Amino acid sequence: MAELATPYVAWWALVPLLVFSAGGLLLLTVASLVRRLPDVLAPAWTVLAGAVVLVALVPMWRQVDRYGAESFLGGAVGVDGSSIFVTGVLAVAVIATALTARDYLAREALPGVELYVLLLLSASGGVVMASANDLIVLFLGLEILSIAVYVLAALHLRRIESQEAAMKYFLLGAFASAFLLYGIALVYGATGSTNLVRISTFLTTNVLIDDAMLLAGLGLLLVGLGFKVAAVPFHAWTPDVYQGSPTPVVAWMAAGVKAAGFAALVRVFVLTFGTHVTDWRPAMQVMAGLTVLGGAIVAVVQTDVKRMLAYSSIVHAGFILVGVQAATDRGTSSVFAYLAVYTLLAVGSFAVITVIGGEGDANHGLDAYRGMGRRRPLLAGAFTVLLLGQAGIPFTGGFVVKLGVLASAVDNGSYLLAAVAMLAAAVAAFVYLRILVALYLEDDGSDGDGRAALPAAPAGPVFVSLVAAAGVLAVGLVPGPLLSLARDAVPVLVGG
Amino acid sequence: MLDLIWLVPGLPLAGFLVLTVAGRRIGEPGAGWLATGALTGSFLVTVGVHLDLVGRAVDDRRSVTTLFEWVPAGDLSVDVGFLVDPLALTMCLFITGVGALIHMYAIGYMHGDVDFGRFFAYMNLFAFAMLMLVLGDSLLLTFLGWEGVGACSYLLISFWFTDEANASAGKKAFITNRIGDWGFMVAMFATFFAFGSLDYVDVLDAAAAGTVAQTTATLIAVMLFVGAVGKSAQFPLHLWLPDAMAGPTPVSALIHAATMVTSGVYLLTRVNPLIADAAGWVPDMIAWVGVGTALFAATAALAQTDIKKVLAYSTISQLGYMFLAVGTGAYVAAVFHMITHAFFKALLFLGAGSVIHGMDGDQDLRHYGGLRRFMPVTATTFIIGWLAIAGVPPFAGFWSKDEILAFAWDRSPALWLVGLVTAVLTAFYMTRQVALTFFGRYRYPEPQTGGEDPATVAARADHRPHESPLTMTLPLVVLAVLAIGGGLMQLPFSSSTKRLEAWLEPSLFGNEVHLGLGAGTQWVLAAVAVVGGAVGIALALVVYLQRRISDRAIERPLLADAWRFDRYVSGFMGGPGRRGFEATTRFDERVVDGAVWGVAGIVSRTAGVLRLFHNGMVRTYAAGIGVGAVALLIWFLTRSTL
Amino acid sequence: MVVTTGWYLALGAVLFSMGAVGLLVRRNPLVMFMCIELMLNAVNLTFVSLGAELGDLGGQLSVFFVLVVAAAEVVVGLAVIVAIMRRRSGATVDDLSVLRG
Amino acid sequence: MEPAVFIVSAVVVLSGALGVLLARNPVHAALFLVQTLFGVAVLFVLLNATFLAAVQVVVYAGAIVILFLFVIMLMGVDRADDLGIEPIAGQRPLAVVTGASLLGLTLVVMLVAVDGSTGVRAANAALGDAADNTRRLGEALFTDMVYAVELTAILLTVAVVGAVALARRLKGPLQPIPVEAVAAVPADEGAPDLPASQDPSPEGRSPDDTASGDPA
Amino acid sequence: MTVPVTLAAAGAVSFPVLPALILVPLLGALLVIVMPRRRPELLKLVAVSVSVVTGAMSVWLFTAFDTGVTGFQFGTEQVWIRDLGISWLLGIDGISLFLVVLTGLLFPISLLAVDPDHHSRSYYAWMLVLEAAVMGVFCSLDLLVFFLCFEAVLVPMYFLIGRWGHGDSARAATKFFLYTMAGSALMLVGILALAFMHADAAGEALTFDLVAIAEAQSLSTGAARWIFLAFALAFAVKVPIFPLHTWLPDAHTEAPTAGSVILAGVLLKLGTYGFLRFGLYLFPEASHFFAPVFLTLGVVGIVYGAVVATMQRDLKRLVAYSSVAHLGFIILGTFSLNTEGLEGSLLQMVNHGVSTGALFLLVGMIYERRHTLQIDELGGLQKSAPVMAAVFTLVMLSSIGLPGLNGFVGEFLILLGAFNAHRWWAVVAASGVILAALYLLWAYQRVFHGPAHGDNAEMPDLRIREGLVLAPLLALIVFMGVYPKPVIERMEPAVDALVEHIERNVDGFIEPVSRMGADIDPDGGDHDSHGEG
Repeated sequence: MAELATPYVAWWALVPLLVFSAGGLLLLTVASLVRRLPDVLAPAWTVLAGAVVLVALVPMWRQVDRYGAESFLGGAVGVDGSSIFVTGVLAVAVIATALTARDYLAREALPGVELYVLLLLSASGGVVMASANDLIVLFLGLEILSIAVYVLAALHLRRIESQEAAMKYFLLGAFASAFLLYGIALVYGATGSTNLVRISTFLTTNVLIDDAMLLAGLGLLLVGLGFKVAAVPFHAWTPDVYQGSPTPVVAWMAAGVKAAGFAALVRVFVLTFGTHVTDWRPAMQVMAGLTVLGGAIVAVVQTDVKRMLAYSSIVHAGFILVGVQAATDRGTSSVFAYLAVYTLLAVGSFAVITVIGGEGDANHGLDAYRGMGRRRPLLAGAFTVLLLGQAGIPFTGGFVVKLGVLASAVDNGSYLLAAVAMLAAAVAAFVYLRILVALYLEDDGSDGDGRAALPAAPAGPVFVSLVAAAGVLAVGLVPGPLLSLARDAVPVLVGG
Repeated sequence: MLDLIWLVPGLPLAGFLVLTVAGRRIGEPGAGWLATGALTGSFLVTVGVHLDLVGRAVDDRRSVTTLFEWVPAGDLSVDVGFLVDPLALTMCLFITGVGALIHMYAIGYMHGDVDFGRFFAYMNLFAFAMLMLVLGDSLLLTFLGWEGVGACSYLLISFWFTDEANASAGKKAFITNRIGDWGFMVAMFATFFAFGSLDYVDVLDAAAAGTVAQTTATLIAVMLFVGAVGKSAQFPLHLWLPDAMAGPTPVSALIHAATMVTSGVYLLTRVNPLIADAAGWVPDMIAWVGVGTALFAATAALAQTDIKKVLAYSTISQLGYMFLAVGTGAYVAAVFHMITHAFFKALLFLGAGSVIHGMDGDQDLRHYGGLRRFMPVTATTFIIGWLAIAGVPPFAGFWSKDEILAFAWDRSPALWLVGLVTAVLTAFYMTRQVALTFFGRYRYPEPQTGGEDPATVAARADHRPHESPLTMTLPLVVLAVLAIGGGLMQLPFSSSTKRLEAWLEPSLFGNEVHLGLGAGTQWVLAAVAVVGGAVGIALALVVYLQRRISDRAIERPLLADAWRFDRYVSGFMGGPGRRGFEATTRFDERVVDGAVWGVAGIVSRTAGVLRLFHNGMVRTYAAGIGVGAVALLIWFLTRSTL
Repeated sequence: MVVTTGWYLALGAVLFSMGAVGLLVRRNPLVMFMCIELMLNAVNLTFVSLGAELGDLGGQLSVFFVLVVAAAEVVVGLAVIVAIMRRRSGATVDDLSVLRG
Repeated sequence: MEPAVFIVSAVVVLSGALGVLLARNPVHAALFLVQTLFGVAVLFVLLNATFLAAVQVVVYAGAIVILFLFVIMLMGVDRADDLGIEPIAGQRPLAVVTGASLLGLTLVVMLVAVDGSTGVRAANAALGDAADNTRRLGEALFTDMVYAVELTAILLTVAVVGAVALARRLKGPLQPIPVEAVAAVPADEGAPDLPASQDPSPEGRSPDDTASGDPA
Repeated sequence: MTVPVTLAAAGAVSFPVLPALILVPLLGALLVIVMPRRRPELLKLVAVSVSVVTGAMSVWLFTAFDTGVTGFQFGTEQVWIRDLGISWLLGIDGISLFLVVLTGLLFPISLLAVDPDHHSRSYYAWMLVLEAAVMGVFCSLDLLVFFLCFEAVLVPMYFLIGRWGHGDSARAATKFFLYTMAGSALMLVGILALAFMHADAAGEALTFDLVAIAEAQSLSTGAARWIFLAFALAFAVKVPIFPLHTWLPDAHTEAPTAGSVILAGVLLKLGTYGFLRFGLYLFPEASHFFAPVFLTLGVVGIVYGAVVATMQRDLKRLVAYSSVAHLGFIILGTFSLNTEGLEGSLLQMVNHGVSTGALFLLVGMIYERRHTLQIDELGGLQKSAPVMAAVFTLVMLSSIGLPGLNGFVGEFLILLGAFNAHRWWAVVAASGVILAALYLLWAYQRVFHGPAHGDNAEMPDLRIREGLVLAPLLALIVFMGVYPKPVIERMEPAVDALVEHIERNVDGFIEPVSRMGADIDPDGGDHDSHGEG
């Protein structure tokens, strides 16, 4: 019986994945063995894991910078600038979420370390997606990520809304994955492989007489991935799930899941099926247009801030799609830059919402924000910066990245889409203004000094929101570094 | 001496500045004397310059003094500079002279007014603007003065602002003038377009050289005429002048009789080469508008009961004569009548002011009567003014009016006839005024038409009319003298006696028409005019002293209402005009702004529809995914090679 | 007559569509979930038959993982359903629509 | 004899699927599901995927469906649900149309397209006969596919942790079930308007509502 | 890439004055934010002194400006986003100089004039941020930096209107923000398209350098026209041009006094300046092609604004609509595309800033005293406040365009230029001067004339401090009316250069100028079109 030839493994490239997954499992075991675990340990541990990953990314980045991208494990994994960049984004999101979550769990009296465990594990799933070179692997990563997030959504066991959100997310997610899988199957049938490298080489070397199966597969893939990034018309779950889920988890959904999803989208469509860009670009353009408009318009009539930001996250997804459909290096790098900044915006905003939500995580109406500018100047200031950033006001990171995607769209001549996106942005601005109005302009100094009615402001979320706001401003004022990082993060496919 | 010309407008300006800064502190009567002094000073300077100019050769009598560059933009370069020539100087002379007298008069008239200082500040500012108007060396500078005098007249008419009527009158004057100014501006644009300059020297010389096309010249001339019509209160822009009587009487005398209203005539005289180059119908139009206005205003004057209103309409009428003169090319006659008119009309206004002053502000002719016993000086001087305007030889008015009529006959007998009728009417209504005011019974204590409560009647009973102080009577006397002897400057007998004509010649580029009538015809015309005047006077005496004929026969309400023209116009303004404005405003609120909210509404309505999809039902969302999947499949299959 | 791969693929397509329809029409979360299982099976069938045609093992390998994923999904999905049913037993998915707008 | 087997098992599969769709009682639905799964397993055998056939029976029919049944029993949701009513207007027609067009499109791909696949042959590993199918699978899984296999480990861990986390019972009070849940009428928040006049959102409850969520 | 920035002798100082113009207010704002809580009275001191320093620098620019030089002076460059070729490229010429000076003057004045009634810290901070942003707009020669500042202006203005305004200020602020943002949405796309097309055509790296792009003129006519429209929409909303003006009255009415002053004095100029600097310079052909449209809209705005202003019941709304009319003049002059018209527009921008600024200050003072601006609640104020009435009269006359005051020179030049280019438009527009007199005099009569009742009777007159605040504006009103030469001669080279640029790049177009002995053909429409001259 012959010795099995185990494939080559570039362990240095697996560090993030290992840190996240092992970190999660370790935390789980420790928590289940040691009783009365100090509740600071779990978040600290999670933050530590995120930090370790960030540190580990530096040498990886250098490596890739010097020797180029690498693929291994039988061509199942490929590390390149993009996977490292996205991993970094995920790590940041993990840290922020953990920081926000600690005080949240304490306030909501939700014991247990599962949140952190699942957070770390889903992060590992995201890492897998970002570095997947094989559709099956990509699908596995996506499922790891999603299944963990389904549970996270349900984790506020005291709120029926939380479970409802989980249920919706889960049913629809499974539905969408079925389409995704069917798509994978068709692509497999059309190309004879699920490996991205082989697929693209196959497509570049052969011209299909009959590409119906391939294109149908593409369409179904687009359904599955479009669902993950909440693109219209696959977006409907987003508002409900965001509104129902525990707020720190929402931060992770908005930041982490989107990042991973778009990384996958770019890997599959821009890289692997770049040969068929003329086929899928129009579809994606329509999707992008519908997404920005749909998100912005429906957001206008919302009165629940958490829901508003859910719709705004849809708008942002649309903007990122604008960058994806360009299918150029400029477009891709703009996508990654956007993901980075949007992560800051999301974790910051939802940290603020975590605070304002109050005990029971239910107090998200606009009037919960009335007069916040006077009662909570610091937090309100941070929130203002974040909202202006989401609106894409100059000198915030939001503007810089919007500029990036628009530039890429204009560069490949899709002026109409760019115009639509800008108009949608103008519509969406109304939503953010509405919140600002509540913060500052509707201050009927009714509640005396107001501190009475005020939920306590825990350190974690405040810290996160402040740092995020600072980051957004920093990127807005000095965008150079981020943009050059994103430029080097353009993904490449290399065979193993 | 010539280079001191800047002092002429400079002194009043200085006076204005001093008075605005320190008017209240100087107080009464210092402020008045200061203002009068300023104007007297510039009068003396003018005289000096005049002598200087007289000393020069005829072709050397036009000179430009530039102070600084005002508006240098692109090809346009306008300086602040003074064009000194006979015409300008003539204007300056009577503006400063009469002006000084009226200032002095005002010291007495405005006695005790809280805003004494402000009044004289305005008066000086007006004098400054008026002098800029006549001395300016370019159309633009003239326009500066032009608008300046308009603004001052606005300020002075609404001087007693607490009374709404005065305020409205001032506003009306300014806006009506603005309509004329619009013409002036368009004329300037056309001038600049055609000549590349606005300086009189360039423009007029070029025009006199005939380099300008007729259409252009016509446009410019017509537009300038529009401006002149506005400023000189010719039909149909005359509406503001009767209301303008709301201002203090010295203002009426200075601005609305002697100087400002004549600036239209000045302007047309100034640009005579352009009129000469313009199409032939332009002078005719000017003449007919003039004579028409003259007749129209004269008829209106017949039935006015306000002593100042009578004079106002008579002013409009006399200005009509001047336009008639300009239209017939008799620029000299126009200027001549302008000057004499300045003398006797100022005299009449000041006299009227003196009467009003003596009657505690009552301006109704019907309340007067037999006043000559109480205010002899006023009465005497007023009578002189009356004779002058009525065209009785040898008073100043006779000569100027007669000359104009002669030119009118020369152009067309029709013009002459209308002018003659106007002359008769003039004689009539002036006589009426004099008779009602100074002769007949002293009616003041009697109850007046439209019975009023006895108390007020009794209150009037012990009122004693009184003569005005010296500061007021002295100007009257001086003006009376001028009204008598003013004719000497231009006597028709021989070219040597036509001093004014000879003097103005350099400013007229030989565009002055020369009368083609024999001496005989002239004598006949003069005789007819005198007879006409006599008839008018006689009729009036019959009606108002001997009461043989009821004045009802003449004083028709229609005339008192000036043919209801004003009523119609304001009716239109207050009715359709205002409604139109309001409609526009509603349009702005409903349609223009409504569209904006409409967009917002559309967005939110769309949102209302779209949100129906977000109904919280998983299966709806799943359906969305399914539909999306189908759509994508369709698209991709259409792209495939099937 | 010979059974070509097309037959299998067609069968898979039918099964997939039926699953999709089922998810849209049934209101019991468990049954909806079963419909998803139907769709996954359709996918599996497709994978295997395509693999068979290609003479390639990849199809079967993929199915292997799909099975695992299906199992994991079932575990979590049922856990979520249990968590909800505990508080609102017998609720259909349509009853779970607090979050909307 | 292949066609016969195919047709029979196809009928089994489809009828089972139909049963899942139409069975009013979830227990019956589960059993119909089992039927379908068996049918698929048979087809696997036809396609020489013997190992998968076995796994299909063991894992699917054996484990998964049993899990379903457990839950049904546990929750006592075995009461028949009424297929007569459809709360969402137009959902069924929409479902049918969607399903039909989905079917049509996929069939177009599967049949009208040149029969079957276009890909390269035996890209991953040659497909042996039924005999060594299992060995080949094992080899492939633990060489080329080892990464994916490891990932399944994580995946299953996640599933377990999630199940445990959701199964835990909390001390302290739960939050009340919002009223909207009971009477599920789509409450329409007021028409959109400028911030000047806000309408209170359903989430903006007065503190005493949420107070019940306080930990003791 | 380097710009042809001629460092004029005076301008060639080592001190980077233009960046300072932007940074000083910004740092001032930071300083205000971090100032200790205990000494609130220091806030105003700091804010005012910072703005005064900025104003002093701008005035120094005015004096140091080299009249003889066309092109940009005091240029500096600082790369910002290398990937997109965006850099902080600052420089001013005769066109931007005066707007910079105007900004520098108006901010200290409006800071001195009014104190916020609450939250003074953030008030001053926002004002200074606003000043920085505006300075950025007027100084930047990089399209994207310009757009950045152009948009950034919205935020501080939004808060100024919303937080310190009266009445339904939140609504007005939101309307202002969204309206202008929606307007400029397409401009960003236009800028990007322009830059990319230029880069492709010129085969250079991507750049947003205004001068480089404008001088290259590498776009196809059609593309240029479309992009011009994208720009024009943004500017038209900002100006505002009829019918995009309805945000203005609301914003003005609800805004605090200082807000109104800045809004009218500076912010509206962003649009007109944009047309001059970007519209005409980047797209000469398109500007010439669309000129009739904008001339018509300008004329409509003149008449329409005046008519609507006449009927307003609120003094501030009235002034706001008068702005619509005045800016119509500016548009008219801009698109007459000749030296007189352009210089007139520039002059009018400054004049409108000064006059309307002063007008709003006065209105604000009336509001402070009477707490109403409803015209029919006011009346006879001249009795109780003669000095204020006198000042108001002066400002009003300047706004009416009385010769000898600043308003006239600009208006006259505009109409002169417009007449040379498009005769009949000018003739109609000239009627605007009648209407201007109508609405302003009528308003004045109703507010200041007539008998005074109630509170109107004992309204306090102008205080010394207020007088001092107004004094510089009044001085400017008179000075620029009597001696505008120093201003005009500084803008002349830049304007001439612009006109030549247009002549160079629009074939068949010759600057419509007056010509000796030219004939006004009776039927003649606009004789400019392909300047048969």
